[in-house]
Amino acid sequence: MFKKILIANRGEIAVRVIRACRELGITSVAVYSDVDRASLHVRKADEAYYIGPAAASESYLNIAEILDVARRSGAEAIHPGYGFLSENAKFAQACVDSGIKFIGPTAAAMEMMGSKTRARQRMEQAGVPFVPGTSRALESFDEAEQVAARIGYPVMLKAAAGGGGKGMRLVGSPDDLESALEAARSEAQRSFGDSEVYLEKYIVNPRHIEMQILGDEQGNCVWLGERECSIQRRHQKVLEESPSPLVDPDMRRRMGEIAVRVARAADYTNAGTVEFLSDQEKNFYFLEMNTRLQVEHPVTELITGLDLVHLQIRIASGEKLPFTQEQVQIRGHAMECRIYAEDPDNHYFPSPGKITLLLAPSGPGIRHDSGIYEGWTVPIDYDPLLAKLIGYGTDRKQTIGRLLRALNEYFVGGIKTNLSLFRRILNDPDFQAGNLDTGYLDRLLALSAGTASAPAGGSEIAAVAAGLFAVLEPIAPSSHGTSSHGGGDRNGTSSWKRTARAEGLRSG
Amino acid sequence: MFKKILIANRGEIAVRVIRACRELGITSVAVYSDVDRASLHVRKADEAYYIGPAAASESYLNIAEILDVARRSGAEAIHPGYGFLSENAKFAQACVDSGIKFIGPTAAAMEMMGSKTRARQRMEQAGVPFVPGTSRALESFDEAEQVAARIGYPVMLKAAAGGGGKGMRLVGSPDDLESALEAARSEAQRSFGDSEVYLEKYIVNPRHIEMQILGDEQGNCVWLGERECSIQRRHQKVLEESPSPLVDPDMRRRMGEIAVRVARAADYTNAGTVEFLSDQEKNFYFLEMNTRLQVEHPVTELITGLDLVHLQIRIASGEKLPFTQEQVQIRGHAMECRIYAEDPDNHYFPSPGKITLLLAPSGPGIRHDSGIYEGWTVPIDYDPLLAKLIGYGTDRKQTIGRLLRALNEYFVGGIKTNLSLFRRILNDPDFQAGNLDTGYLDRLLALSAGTASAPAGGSEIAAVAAGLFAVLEPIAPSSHGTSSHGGGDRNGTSSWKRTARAEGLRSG
Amino acid sequence: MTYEVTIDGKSHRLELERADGLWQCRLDGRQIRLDAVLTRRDVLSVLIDGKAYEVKRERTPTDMHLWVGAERFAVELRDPRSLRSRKGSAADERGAKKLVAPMPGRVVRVLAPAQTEVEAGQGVMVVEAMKMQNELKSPKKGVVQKVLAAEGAAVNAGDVLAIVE
Amino acid sequence: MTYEVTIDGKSHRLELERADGLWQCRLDGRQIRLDAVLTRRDVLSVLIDGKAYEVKRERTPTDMHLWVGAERFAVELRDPRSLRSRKGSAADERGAKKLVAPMPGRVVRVLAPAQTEVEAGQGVMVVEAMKMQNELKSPKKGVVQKVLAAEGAAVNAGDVLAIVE
Repeated sequence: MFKKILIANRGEIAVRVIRACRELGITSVAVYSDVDRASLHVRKADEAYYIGPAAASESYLNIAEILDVARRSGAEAIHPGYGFLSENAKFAQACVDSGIKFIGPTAAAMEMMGSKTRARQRMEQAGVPFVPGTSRALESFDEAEQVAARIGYPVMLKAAAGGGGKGMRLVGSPDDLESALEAARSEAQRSFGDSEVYLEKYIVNPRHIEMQILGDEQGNCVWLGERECSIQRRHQKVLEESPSPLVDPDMRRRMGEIAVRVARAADYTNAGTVEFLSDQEKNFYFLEMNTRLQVEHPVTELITGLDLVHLQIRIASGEKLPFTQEQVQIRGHAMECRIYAEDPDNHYFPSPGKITLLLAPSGPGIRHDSGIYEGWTVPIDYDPLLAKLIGYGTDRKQTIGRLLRALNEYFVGGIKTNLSLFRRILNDPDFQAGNLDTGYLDRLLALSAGTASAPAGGSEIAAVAAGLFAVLEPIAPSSHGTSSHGGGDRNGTSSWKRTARAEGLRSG
Repeated sequence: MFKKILIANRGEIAVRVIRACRELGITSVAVYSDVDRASLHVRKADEAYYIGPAAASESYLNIAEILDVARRSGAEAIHPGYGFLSENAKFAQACVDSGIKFIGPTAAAMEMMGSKTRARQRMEQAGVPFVPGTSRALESFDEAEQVAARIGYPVMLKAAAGGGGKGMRLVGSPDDLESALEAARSEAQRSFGDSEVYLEKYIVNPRHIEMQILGDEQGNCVWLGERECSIQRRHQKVLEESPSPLVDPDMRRRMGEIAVRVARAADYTNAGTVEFLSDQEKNFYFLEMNTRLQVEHPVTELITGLDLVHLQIRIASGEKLPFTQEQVQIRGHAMECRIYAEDPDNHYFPSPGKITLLLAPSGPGIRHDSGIYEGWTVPIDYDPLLAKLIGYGTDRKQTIGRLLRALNEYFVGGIKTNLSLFRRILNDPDFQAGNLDTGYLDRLLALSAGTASAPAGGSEIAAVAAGLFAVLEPIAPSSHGTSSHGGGDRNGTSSWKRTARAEGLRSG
Repeated sequence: MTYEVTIDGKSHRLELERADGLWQCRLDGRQIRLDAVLTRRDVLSVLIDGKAYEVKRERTPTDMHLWVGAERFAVELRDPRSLRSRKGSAADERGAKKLVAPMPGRVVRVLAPAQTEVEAGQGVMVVEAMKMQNELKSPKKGVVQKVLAAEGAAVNAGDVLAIVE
Repeated sequence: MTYEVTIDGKSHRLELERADGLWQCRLDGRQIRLDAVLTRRDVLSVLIDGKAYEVKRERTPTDMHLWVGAERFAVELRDPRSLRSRKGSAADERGAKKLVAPMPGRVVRVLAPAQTEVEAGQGVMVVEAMKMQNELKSPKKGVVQKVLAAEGAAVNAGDVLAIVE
């Protein structure tokens, strides 16, 4: 077993890995940028080293500096967390070249899964199911007609050179195919200078379901149950759960076996996740493999009783998987809420700043993996994920009840968070019934928020409490808004655009 | 299902039950005494009513006042928690008479189990094992010799009228029996005016192991696994775990079946615990039944994935047990540390007062059931249990690692707590090996504490930090000890005596 | 004590008086008797007729909110005896308007330099935080009088970034 | 800045100086370079040569402790430039001695009323908290000069309950 591990990350996941190290008796080494000196992961680590300015490219993505700290501190292994360098094959290889163990798959496995075409070839050979259709351009209308008849309508036409919806046409019946094909081709020609078009089965109300796998370096590989991640906003996961309300034991076993087949085909080691698109009839198709620990790994930990980070470290240190597939016991239901610093009342704009008050939930069935504390200032430079609230219960209903209870206890003051979004989702009858697909959250948000949860007389109590606070705990007039509170002027804020997702923190 | 429940308790267990109510969509009603207005259970409840002065006899034990609040608030049921009125059959009956459901067993079942002699008669009829010996006084030396030969040495002679060790003699071999019997008889005569003496098998290094049961009002009853509670100080439990390191699946099944037999013999409903004394060879004997929820119920919740308070409420509302014995899945390992306001450096004297700083642990495998918050003043009037830190892991070793990690994060400033005691126990090789008995903790505490855990240079860092604090966060000189800090003068504190344990909070 | 309290823009008159360890209130003339204790900084426990409310006070650089359970209220409070008057800020609202940073970030572009004429809703500058860009728009039709934050500057919530008149 | 720091009864001389955003210390003449930030009230994060320490400050009515990890140190700090002198308390120690409540509680019995002669270690009064009774013993042989808390009185940690001279 390793004696010392460097954690090449920040925020809640760095704290998560530091905790695992301490539980295993391993010395943890944190790294931090200019704006993270006071961050929780630095407080909690055994050692901590400065690695550069706020910009991630100069600190958390700075391979040379991180490897230098590993050497100076005597760390034998590096845990990359998620995001940042976690799926960077060059970094994995640089670790090997420096004689430091990278806690994750090999660079070769990462590269293979990172290349869509190579991954598809290899996976098709291994018999992994893809969304039915032509992977090459259609030769003729006849071919289109035959393929569409074989895979069944509705089908989707897509420009081979395309992207962004250009050259795409949804076709509901054979009658519409010919005109749609022509329209798609001419749009593709106009948009990309290339009229080639291919055809795929269109999945109605698809669900995003993924399977956790774990492989050791002796060739053993197991699956640990699925996670339903259909609750997404702008293609970013917001809430995940396991088991999926859709998946039955047979589907779980089939999906697990295919995930293990994917991992074996890539000579995959350590923790990984195989993502599938599923239709409502339980047909599922391979999307991609995430070659790292996922943000949402705790839901799998809660339903299996395993610690994935412990197991990652054990596997990287050369240990065999300590259990077989048959010994994995899935029990109960788990759900994760990703708590972001963003303003639900204002288009979910980011909301960094100082946390003036923090009431954290706890008690039965509640796990809180957090990277924040009261008095800390959330920096403007990184992903807005603050913490994860994870609930466990005997069944899905109890888990929802516990999360709603915990959300009621949870309070973050000074910055905006998306806590209220989870109250809304968890109280929604469709969500409670498990009627999920990747369009669910956009539909929910398109409805007006309603005022169902507002207690009667809340504003009266606020008025009285304002006076009571003034008497019982007066504050300096400069620090609260006795003057016009138009600072957060709604007119002033609009049209935020996500600029870059290099770290991919929110994707999973 | 009930719409409104009154919680006739305070502290962490009141918060625990309030949380369960909220999870089930039930309105919770708290009650509080003069010194508990700012307590956490009042903050967390939906409603709260004053019931009297600080003295428990005038508030938390005040049956008339509590029933009056139940009527005024419209509560349909009362959860008694543990301690206070939880094992008071008169209270259970008074609830029934007032048309309010008591969440627990019937008054009749409580009375039966509360009477040692009636319970023993009934349980012996039902074939429940007791420590071998004579339950009546010995007629003669011949009888003593025969019984001792039958049950095997060592044996213990006990005064029938006795208590407090008077008239007790441990007999290791037949040669010593006659003189010991005479000595015990004459001591019993002198002490109690009654020379009658009986004889029991002496259990060497006994373990305290108990079995959780749950019965509904339709006659279904299940067992939910044991808890080892051998870590005790002054007969009070300090740390509990499940599974017991001693118990194997066969012993668990046998113990579970006997516990269910005990419950059935008493027509027992709702949650209850059957306590056993076990020797190191896995023979176990009935001690008594606790007719309430135990302090240590969370360890059973973690290994079974069930919520005992939800189930208590469901059963009391007339629902059937939602699972059978065969469906109970025991998985992993759980352990609870009882965090008390007491000073480990000073004979574990109570330490009420203001909590100036509170850092609560969280993260993987950690549950924190707490009744405290930063800024709250722990009153002098009640039991010193502040919170429970409960760890779950794949196996016992991982659970110990997680608890040690959590203890490292846990900090309570302003009052003394026994947190350091748990660091010591969990790091102890004998504890780690599972070599437990009810004398374990006294033996550990008799050893000097040692300085193994002190990091090198700690005092230097403290010296530097003292200066840094003075620069970075100066405090008024009046509020810290710049003058002689002899206030907590060690000479001044000694010979504490526990006066009363009417509420019995620490016993279970 | 008497206060003028504005809750989500609506004004109320509040009188508070201690009575036997409790509080006697008049809110817009209506009597409310309640029990309140400050449990920890910024967290008030209020009991009214047995109902329990946990009220949290949230202070940001630009405003104050109170949370009653999960519901949030924008709050302004003034003591009528105080000498401060509202006229100053009211005048401000009519004339020059300030463009205020709604959250900490970094100015990545100034779209309307000083002296530029702008329409209401026209972008004045772009501030970035956490990988998202926020275009701050002019609150009124007019002329940008001053730009107070240069490209590349770090800004805090509540900072005035520009003035439009 | 220069301080005299006493850690668990042992005295040290500490010089602190800011240097390039870090701290340059001399502890009993030995140089230590370190990085320290106050993360939240009473919690300091200290880095020395890459090693990280979380130091917690604990204040009770009677004393101050610092915790380095799980280890606790009794701390006294004085600024030598301060006018306050130790002589007063040193004299106190020699003459009259105070009997101080080690924790909050309630006086249940006074065993040695004023003017009683007491031996060192003899019980003076009994204070109860959380169902346990604590007999407070005289710190010295002498005469009880004053009893400052009557039977039934609630006392706070640090309250002087009696004086023995």
